[in-house]
Amino acid sequence: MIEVTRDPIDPFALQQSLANPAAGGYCAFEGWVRNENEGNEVERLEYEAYDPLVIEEGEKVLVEARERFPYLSARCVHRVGLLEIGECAVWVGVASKHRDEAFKACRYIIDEIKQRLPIWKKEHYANGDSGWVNCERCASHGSAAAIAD
Amino acid sequence: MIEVTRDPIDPFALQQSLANPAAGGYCAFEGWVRNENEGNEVERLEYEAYDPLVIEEGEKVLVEARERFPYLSARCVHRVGLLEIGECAVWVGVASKHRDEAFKACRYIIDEIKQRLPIWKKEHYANGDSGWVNCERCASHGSAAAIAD
Amino acid sequence: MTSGMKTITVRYFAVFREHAGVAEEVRRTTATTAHDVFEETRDRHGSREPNGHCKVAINDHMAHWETPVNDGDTVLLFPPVAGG
Amino acid sequence: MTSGMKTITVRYFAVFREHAGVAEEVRRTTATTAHDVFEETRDRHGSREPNGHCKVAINDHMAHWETPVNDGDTVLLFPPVAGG
Repeated sequence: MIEVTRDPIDPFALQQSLANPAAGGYCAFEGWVRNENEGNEVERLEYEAYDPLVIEEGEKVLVEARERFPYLSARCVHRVGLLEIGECAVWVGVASKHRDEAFKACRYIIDEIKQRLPIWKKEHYANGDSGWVNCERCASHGSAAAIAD
Repeated sequence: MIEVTRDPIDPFALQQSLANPAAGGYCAFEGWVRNENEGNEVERLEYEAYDPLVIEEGEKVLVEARERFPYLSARCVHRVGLLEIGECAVWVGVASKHRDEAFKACRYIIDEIKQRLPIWKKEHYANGDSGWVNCERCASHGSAAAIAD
Repeated sequence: MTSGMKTITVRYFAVFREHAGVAEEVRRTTATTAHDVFEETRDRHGSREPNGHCKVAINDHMAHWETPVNDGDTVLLFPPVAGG
Repeated sequence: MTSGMKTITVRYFAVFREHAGVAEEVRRTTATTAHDVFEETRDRHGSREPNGHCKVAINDHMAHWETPVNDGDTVLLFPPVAGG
């Protein structure tokens, strides 16, 4: 299951929803808003998503991950709106019988999400500028933002 | 930091202790007690550790992981005593600037912990038998337990 | 002749929307593919790049730049994504 | 001759302790290496295997099977580990 939310992500509740008596391994990834990118001091991030296609494409990603690395349960939540430093922007959790599938499926999911889902990130810098990440040549906007983690 | 505890592990509190404004990626692994191993129905697990060497060797593992995959902060807790199905036996959390180091350091830490730290696991089966995992030829004990995840 | 003339809706996202100043617009067009729409709206989305790093969807499904555009379609123009 | 005769403490863990029936014991021995101690205590720890999958520590530091054993040492015999 993949979701888009405007509210803070609660990793603890999400993790509990993956509980499974047959699961021996659990891997989670969280993307946190960090205070620096490509040499620019970041004050906050703004995420925008096109929800219908985040869901459609995200569900494909979860299915692909299960085909490659059979897991028992997996879930992903991406937050949108304005986020402060330290906040969780994306959460991925995978429970599986053994740890190898949990690690690999979790990694696959976050990698694909970052490449494929219609989600955009605008960095707001300490100097007052802002810039859409990965879009330095997309349109004539101010700042030299580059590929973030 | 690595710890051994007899109390339930609290992933949420542990995760919060790794918060860092420079961290953009966080990866966690948990080993959960699962209800089956090598075809045997497991009712609970019993972990034993030799704490002084778990700490000494565990700290080495954390240092090695940081040398290989520079992270910002990492922590590991292993529980000992009797654990029920679904409980968390081991928790590893890593925060790093980018996600690659978080995933790889987390995986390195759990892999090494499982291979090197003086921790033993006894499975208690539904049929009343019990067996030390990985020790089927160590001594003349009852059950055919084998390598777990 | 109205052959090939169609009415489509174009939606702009993120930096494209900011540059266009609108989130969506209805256009009369002779575009035959999504790529044609991207080129035709270059002054709107403002991309200085070819469409390589951008993505396109038609009627809420991911599409390719060669996907045909039909009368009544909604074409979604996505700048390079940066989730996570 | 008491040459080479030393007093050591041997500690057994997990399945080794269960088999030995004691967690530790003081032994008089002529063992020169940790390996010698493992062999000499085979009836105690009960391992049917060579020491390959087992580990040994001396005085609370991980050791090798070839590590020398000195008078007064505490030798910790660890069956195959299974953390996590």
